[in-house]
Amino acid sequence: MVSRYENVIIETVSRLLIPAMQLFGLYVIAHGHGSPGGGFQGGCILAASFILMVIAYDIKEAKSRMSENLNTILCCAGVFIYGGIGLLCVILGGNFLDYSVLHKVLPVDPVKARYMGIFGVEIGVGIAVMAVMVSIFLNIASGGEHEGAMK
Amino acid sequence: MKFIAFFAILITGFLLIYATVDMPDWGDPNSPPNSHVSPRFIEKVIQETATPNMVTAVLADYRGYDTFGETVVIFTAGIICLMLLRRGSDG
Amino acid sequence: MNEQASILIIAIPLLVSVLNIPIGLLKRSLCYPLTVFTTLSCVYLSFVIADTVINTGNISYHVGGWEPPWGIEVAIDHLNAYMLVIISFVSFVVSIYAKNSIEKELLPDRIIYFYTIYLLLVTGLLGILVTGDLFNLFVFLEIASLAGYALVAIGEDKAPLATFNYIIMGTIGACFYLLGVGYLYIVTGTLNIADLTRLLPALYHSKVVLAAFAFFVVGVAIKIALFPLHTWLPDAYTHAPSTVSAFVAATMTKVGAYVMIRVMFTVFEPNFTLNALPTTEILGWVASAAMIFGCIMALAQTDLKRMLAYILVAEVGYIVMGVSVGNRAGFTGSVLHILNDSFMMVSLFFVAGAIMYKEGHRNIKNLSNLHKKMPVTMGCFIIAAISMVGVPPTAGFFSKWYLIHGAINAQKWFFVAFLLLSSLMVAAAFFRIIQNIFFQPSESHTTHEEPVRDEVPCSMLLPIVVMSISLLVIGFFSGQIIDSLIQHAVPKGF
Amino acid sequence: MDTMDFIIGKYNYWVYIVLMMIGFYAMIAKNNFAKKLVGMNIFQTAIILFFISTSSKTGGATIPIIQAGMDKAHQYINPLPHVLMLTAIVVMVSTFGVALAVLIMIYRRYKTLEEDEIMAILKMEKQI
Repeated sequence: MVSRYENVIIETVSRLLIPAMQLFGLYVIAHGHGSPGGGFQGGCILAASFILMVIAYDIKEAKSRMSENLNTILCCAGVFIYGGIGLLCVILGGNFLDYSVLHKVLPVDPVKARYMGIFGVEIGVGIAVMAVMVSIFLNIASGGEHEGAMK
Repeated sequence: MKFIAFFAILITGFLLIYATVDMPDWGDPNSPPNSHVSPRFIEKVIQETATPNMVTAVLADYRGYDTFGETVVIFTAGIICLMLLRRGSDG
Repeated sequence: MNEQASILIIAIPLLVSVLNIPIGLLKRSLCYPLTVFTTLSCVYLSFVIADTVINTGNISYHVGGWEPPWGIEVAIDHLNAYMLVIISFVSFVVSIYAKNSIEKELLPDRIIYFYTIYLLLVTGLLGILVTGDLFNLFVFLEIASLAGYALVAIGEDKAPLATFNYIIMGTIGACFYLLGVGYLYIVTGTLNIADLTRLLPALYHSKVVLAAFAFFVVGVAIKIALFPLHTWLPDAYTHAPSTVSAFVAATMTKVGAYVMIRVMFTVFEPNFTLNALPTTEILGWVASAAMIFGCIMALAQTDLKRMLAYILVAEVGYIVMGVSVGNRAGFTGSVLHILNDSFMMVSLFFVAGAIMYKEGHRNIKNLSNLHKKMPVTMGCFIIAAISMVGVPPTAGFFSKWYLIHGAINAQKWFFVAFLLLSSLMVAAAFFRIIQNIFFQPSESHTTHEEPVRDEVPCSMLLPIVVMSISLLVIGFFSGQIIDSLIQHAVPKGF
Repeated sequence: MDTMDFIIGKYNYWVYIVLMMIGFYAMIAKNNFAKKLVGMNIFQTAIILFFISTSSKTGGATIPIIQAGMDKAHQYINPLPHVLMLTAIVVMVSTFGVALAVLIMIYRRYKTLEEDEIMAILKMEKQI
């Protein structure tokens, strides 16, 4: 169980760190094309910022920022973005996950459409990984008690 | 139990070492993994996907179906943790 | 549409399972019809695929538009198409059955997640079947395994403990499989099954390939619970919810057997598997041991589901036996037995679930007079039981006939003897139950009253009836099934 | 001298074999369920090491990100095993998460994670 410790240093440092971590997580997702990074890595960093919040404050505080249902919906949304892009490719007349057909809806040529497609699925992966990591952590750390019953 | 475990490990370890004899050396640039499928990923990645990071390109495009499966795996794990650990309102 | 069917059969259940959660959070009662319609659409798509394969030949679908050794290929031939029809049909029937059974056995909070994970399990199994890439197969194997662990874990009191053993054994199996993939990758540089078939014959002398073969077979043997590695199965399948037991028993081991056939006869050549290695001897004897051991243990059980689980161990022995004798009749019997066994297992576990639903227990000794209370269910049970024994008009007879024929053709007289002996023991196990139901006087207090007719709800009764009638139908049409699908799936060189 | 070359040339394999056997032993023989899980993690990590080590190339190959003016296959290490192992890592994390959840369920029920203690509890319950 995670319980609350009043500690000015930890709270201040994490208050400063969390936005920076989240910004870095977004950068890692968005810049996965040109440098080491991508959806999984960025999603894990984003999740780490939430976990830091839980450790520095407590689960209640973290939950007030992101409720459990929202988190579950985000898990689904991430996978759905990935699968939706795949199905969109099928609807546009290509094979499953063949991003080059996306040039029919995006103002770019087929090769660049692949670039955009990769970016789209990385966002989906990032959302899914972040939400799932947070969800697994919260469930295991709190023993799965219902919302409001956590300490 | 300990004895069976030790025996199983001996067999597996022996099999692994036996197989290692025919494996390519560490870092051999001409080994099959480095010469059969992967060169295309390196040489054509820019012209085919406009993405300089080959790992991202292979992950999300050439083998995007794998990554799709992988996202589903982690989604499954998240849902499973939710289902198994949530105590019912009566528990 | 037709050419996209092979990917839609994965994408549709998957996306619906994802949508299931938001929909379920809004209105819980929508989950069940959604699941049934999804599995029904899978049945439709699997028939479309089977039709395409029979009429126009093998399907090769390039996911992402990349040609095979670089991209991932979805490759479907007769064997895949046949398995797809089985798995999607079973999943459809089980999803109808699920409603009342799980509402009785599960906490209400878990029902939404149950349907989600059930669909993910279906997706994983179908994904294993359609893929033409060894690593992709591993990914879908893990989806199916994770979903299977979770569904077993929500069962009875002892289920989590059984699940933990299942997880440890299953992970060892999956890791051995992954190691096999890695070994093939390091000597060939490719992961595509068709490409491996082309490249491997030049490398059969390599020790790496031998080790890879060993790891594949051992890893898959853990997944299908072949005899000395079966220890996780009886516990896990006994304590799972009845719906889950029915589905998992009917499909997981069969899909594992499919992977084994794929690896032994498509990735490697039959010539290598059977002639260069002592596969026939080792696997054949292991399978014989599995048949005898499974039946002996089944005779010793008093818990109906546990007995069925041990019979499943024996049935896995039959399938592996047919594969290992290495001739046309044996292989045909094996593949036909995959179909028969999954249908028989579903009906028997359905009946066990129905008894659980009405009686609240499943002890074999306290089943007396059940034929008066649940006549239809018991009739279906008898059909499934005689099919399991292998009595002529039912489906079980034909696959056993082919298996014995294969063993005779291979001149393995011991295997023939073991096949017959284990059939006798299965018969003994089932007649013990039938005797308890029909002829044992009830020793409870209500001896004088006639028991009232009290069948399970329609949504449970219908699947039971459908499955047992289909056992007779399969028996009737097994010649046609062999002609149109199985005989094309027999590898070249048999 | 040949033996020395053989051992040094394939040292990556020796490392992963040793790691894998440690993990495998812990998975089968340890009495504590949490230790079994740790063994499982070591086992899977060993396989990941094996895959990653197949991607290396000697002779100045660099990380798999295209840099200006370099477009030959021998100038970059092989990206495919990295991709496969990203997938395998996620699979491993998922399995670990599920196994932990099951462990928590077991702990709630029996208040211990030692296999022999749980067996003793089960035996006692059977007698009652």
